[in-house]
Amino acid sequence: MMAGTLVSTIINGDQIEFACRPDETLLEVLRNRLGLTGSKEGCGTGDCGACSITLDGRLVCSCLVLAVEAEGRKVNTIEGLADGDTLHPLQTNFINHAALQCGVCTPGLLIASKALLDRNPNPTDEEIRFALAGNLCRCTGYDKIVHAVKATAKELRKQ
Amino acid sequence: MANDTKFRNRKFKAVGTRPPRPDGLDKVTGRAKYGADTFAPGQLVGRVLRSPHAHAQITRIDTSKAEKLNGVKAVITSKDLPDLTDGDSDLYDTLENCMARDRALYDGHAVAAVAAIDAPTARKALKLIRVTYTILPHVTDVDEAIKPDAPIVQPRVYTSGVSPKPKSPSNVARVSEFGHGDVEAGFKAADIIVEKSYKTEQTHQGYIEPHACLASVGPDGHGELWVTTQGHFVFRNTCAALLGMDVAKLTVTPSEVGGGFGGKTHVWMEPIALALSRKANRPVKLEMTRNEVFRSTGPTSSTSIDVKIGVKKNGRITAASAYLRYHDGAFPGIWAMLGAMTSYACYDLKNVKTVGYDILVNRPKVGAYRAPSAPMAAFAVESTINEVATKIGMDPIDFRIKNAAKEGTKSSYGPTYGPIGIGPTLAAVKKHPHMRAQLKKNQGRGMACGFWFNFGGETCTDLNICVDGTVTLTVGTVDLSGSRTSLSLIAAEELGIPYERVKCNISDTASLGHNDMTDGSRGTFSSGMSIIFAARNAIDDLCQRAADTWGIPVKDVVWKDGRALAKGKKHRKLKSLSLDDLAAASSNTGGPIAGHSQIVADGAGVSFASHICDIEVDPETSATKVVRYTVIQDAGKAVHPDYVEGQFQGGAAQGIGWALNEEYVYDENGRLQNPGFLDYRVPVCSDLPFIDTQILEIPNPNHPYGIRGVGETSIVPPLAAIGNAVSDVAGVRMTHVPMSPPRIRKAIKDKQA
Amino acid sequence: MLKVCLSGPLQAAADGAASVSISAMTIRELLRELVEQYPGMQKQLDDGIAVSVNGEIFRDSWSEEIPESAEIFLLPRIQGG
Amino acid sequence: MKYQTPSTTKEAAVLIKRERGKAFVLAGGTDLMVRMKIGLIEPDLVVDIKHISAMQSIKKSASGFRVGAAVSAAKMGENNALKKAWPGVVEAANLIGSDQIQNRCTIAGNLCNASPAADAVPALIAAGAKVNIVGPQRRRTVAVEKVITGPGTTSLAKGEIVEAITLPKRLPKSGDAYLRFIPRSDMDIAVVGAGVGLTLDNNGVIKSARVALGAVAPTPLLVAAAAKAIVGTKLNKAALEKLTVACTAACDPIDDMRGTVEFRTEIAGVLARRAAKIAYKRAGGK
Repeated sequence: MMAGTLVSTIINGDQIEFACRPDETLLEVLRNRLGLTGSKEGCGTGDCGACSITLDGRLVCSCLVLAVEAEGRKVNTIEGLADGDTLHPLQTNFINHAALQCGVCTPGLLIASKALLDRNPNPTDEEIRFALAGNLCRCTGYDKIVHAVKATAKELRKQ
Repeated sequence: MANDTKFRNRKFKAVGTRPPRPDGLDKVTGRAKYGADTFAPGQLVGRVLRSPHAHAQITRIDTSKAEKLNGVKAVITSKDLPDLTDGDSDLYDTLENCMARDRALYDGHAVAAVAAIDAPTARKALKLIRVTYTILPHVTDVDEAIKPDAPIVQPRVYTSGVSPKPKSPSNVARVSEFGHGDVEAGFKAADIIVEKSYKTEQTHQGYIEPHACLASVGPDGHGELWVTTQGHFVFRNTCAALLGMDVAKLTVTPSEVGGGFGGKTHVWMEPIALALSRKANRPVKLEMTRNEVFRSTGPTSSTSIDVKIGVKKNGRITAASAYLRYHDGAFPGIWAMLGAMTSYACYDLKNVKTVGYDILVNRPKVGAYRAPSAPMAAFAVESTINEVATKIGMDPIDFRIKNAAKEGTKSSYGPTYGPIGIGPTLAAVKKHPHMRAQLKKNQGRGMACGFWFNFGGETCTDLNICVDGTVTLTVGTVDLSGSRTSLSLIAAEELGIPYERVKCNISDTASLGHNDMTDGSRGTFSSGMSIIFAARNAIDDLCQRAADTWGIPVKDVVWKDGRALAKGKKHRKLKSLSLDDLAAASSNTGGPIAGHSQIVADGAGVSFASHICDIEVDPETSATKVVRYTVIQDAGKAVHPDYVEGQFQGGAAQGIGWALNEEYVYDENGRLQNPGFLDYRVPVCSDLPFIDTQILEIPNPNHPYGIRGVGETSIVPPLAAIGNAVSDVAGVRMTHVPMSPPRIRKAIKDKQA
Repeated sequence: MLKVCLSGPLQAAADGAASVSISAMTIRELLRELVEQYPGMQKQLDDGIAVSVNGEIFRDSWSEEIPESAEIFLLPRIQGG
Repeated sequence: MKYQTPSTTKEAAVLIKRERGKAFVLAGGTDLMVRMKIGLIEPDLVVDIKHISAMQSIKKSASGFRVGAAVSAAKMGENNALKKAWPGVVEAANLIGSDQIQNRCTIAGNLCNASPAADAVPALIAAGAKVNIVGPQRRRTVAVEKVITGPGTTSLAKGEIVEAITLPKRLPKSGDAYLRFIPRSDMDIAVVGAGVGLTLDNNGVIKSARVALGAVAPTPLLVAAAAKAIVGTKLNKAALEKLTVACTAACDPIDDMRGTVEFRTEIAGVLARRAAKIAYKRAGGK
């Protein structure tokens, strides 16, 4: 058996320590050791974006990050998107614009959308579409998702 | 009144509005639990060993080393899944597909499985299993498989649907002929005949959530299965039969489903998880990797189709035929039959003949994919329709309108149509601004029609009224894309209460009678009908209690806008009783108030759609870009228009992917070359334009609210709509799907040469 | 007597006949009678069958009464996605 | 599997050299982790180079740019000076995968993964980029086109690690560009890639040029004949025609699920032409 490693990290603002094998991905640890199953494995190869999280504020596929790489870093997942009992405007708009059907890609799309709006508060339709190109959705044809992101951007710019 | 299915026009209050979905919050916060999102105490990790060969005799499987590895709790092969199918050939096919017996029949066919304490141990154990194969000749191409020297995929399969019964096995599993009239005479009467052949490649549903389940079976014969499925009752029945369990002792709970599109209507690996759990006497979690999803679940057929249409110069079709070869994978199916049934369903034809050939090849067992088999047939027919219209100098839409099926038309697959929507969708296409928009340089436009049957089926529903007057629905059809919302709207409508007062729950198999799967676009149609009946059932009870409370005969009580009213002047002093009033008093008026319904929801209305597509093709590279897309479809009645639009858009997007880039690629050894989302190219966000939708509502006469299914038809027209658009701009008829840039390039060059 | 049309795949089981004449009040009676006349039809029924009565398709409601002079069409059972 | 985070390149090189089993360098992990996931490799040692300070940054100097091996493609896209000097290289780096991949992947990793279809590599070759390699004993510098020796193989010896990739100082009146063909709009591996770098004289005549192609041979190609075809011209029609012929002649592709020999060969010419036009315009040519 491989030796376990102790990793100290901040997940959704909370100081968390976990032990894992060095070959485990961050996605595996989030899901199987920490109970944060909001991030999904759709492919395991970085092609679908269902496992999207941010690492020190940068959008990544958690299936392509070793859990041990999270040592000393800030991890943000879907479970931390809402502020207490207040949903993030993206979350509200995804519901109100019917931007989800089966919902399995939704956590990744929300994280990717937030990463986009954090760096570009006024994206064009094309910028939204390319920023979300790493997140596959098979139900919606993306139409209502792009509308929800646009509506959120507008809302956030007013604040 | 209670179980009256007849459509009655009414003014809807809840139905047709767009409230937020009840499962929305869970899904935007990551709380919703899908197939892989649950855990059991002491759970093991399951993994499956799969054949790397397209066709091979399994001469020996040595599991002894794997069994001895520390941490391994169970290893199974087909010996652990004995044949209990008792002559049921479909069930035997399912069994053999779950785990290869004497032969591996395709690349990815399961041959053994392990359960271990963790994933690394399970992986290691798989490597310790020694399988001795004798490689057999294989065939993966649908046209190659019917050549006389092709290797026989299933020696037990003799062609069915032909007379007399054949004497030797064949890769043609089934021949299915449909039609009426005299096509030969019809072709003789034609002024112009167009004949063309088409090919389409195999595609996958491409749901983002891989198959996953958590199985727990004990030596007492009781078991539980948590699974991502479109039909937990059917999964229960199938798994219980394969494992020799009592149906009642296996409780199947459906998880949230991360996309199905037909692919989660079939049992693939759940019996393996149950068998591993039974052997280990521990819960076993089994998740497929994306690679396994592509190699070992149920993609579509690849097809090869010959179409012939004869027409008078005045634009009337005199005869039409289609010969459709669809591959079934390694087990017999009905996929070519469905292609043969749907191919000419949009048209009013005097003489029509379609013949489907279901063909076995060494590929995974074909599964249902959204309006299964219809898109490929529509591609062939709708492309030819355009060719015919062009030949006689008629506008393709006018040509379709002239030949469209209508109420009273004898359909190409047999029955006579009631009121249908093909004519209205075509009229809407003609009027749509999309058709008048100016095309830019290097752009072309195409349109096409599509048909799907829709169906209903067995449905069982409970409706319970809580003490505060709120209502719970217990439903047995899995919610794939928002049906909890539409079903809550229907209950609110029928009871006359606000949508927010209704909560819809999907039950496990222990809590309700049998329900068929959520497939065939039946979820909202069937459970909707069942809920209406359950609500009427509850309303009868509510009226009775109001009558008892007032001390008047129940015939004097009516239910209106969520309240019991006493009819007539003599009762005018009686204050109406709301649902809340009656619920609060229920403990003293007879106890709990509930409604129940167990029905076979028949009479699902057929569905038609017409799509318009603009595409840009790079003149130097043949790169394609869909620049505008419009879906026009008959919904019967749109219960929640947002999610009806969502179905239209999602189906169109899948069809666009199928048309342009998605395909299974096998090498000469019969191994799948692209079992991943990198090279199996589903559309990404930047590939698509906004998809415009227009909902038509031609009520289904056989549903109280006029509802038809809406889930599937939208995937039928895109292949042909895009084919017609590409052909428009490239100046060459595209006959091979996907129309990838290399194929378009080659078609253009071949024409130039 | 009802004229019952058989779709292509079911014709083989009825010795190639495109339609058969049957006297029946309900779908159940119709199917029972059909198997009596053509025992080969049993396998088709086991595989699944749908009955279209005047264009309306019934998969499982076999108690449905058949109106006089109705158009009856027997189809193989279909699958959906 | 062991996981190490050395703080110097030398230390990393020694770790790898000493490992008896299979050792791999982890930078962005976007290729390595995929190969681990699908079971192609089972490392005994993974050396994470993201803690090595010499690899972390993009440095501008008199002689050009030095891009550390652990710098993500996204960071390259955020560096305005680099983008201005070598737009083709940055565009190529920014074409690799999604935003999620961009935040992890590196051009050094793209190079060392040694795929014939690597997007960054033809652009780097066209730019005349060099690779700083550190071994347990010595350092060396080689041209980018000397690194990949075949699909998945490089000229790096065991223990040798890429520390940085350097781009020369941008000469006046120069421009570079990279284009690739993919079937979708994003997220695909290049079916064909073409990078062009060129410098003009005062009259707008191409003084020197480098043309590189990807995914049309077992390794990315530096096509000298293609450069020759446009040097001394103002990229007129005849020059573009010659460029096309030279690129087509250089192609030695395979038929696979991403494209056919015929298609790749034709598209290589088209993309080289288009990339040359962009580079020419960027250099100030009219």
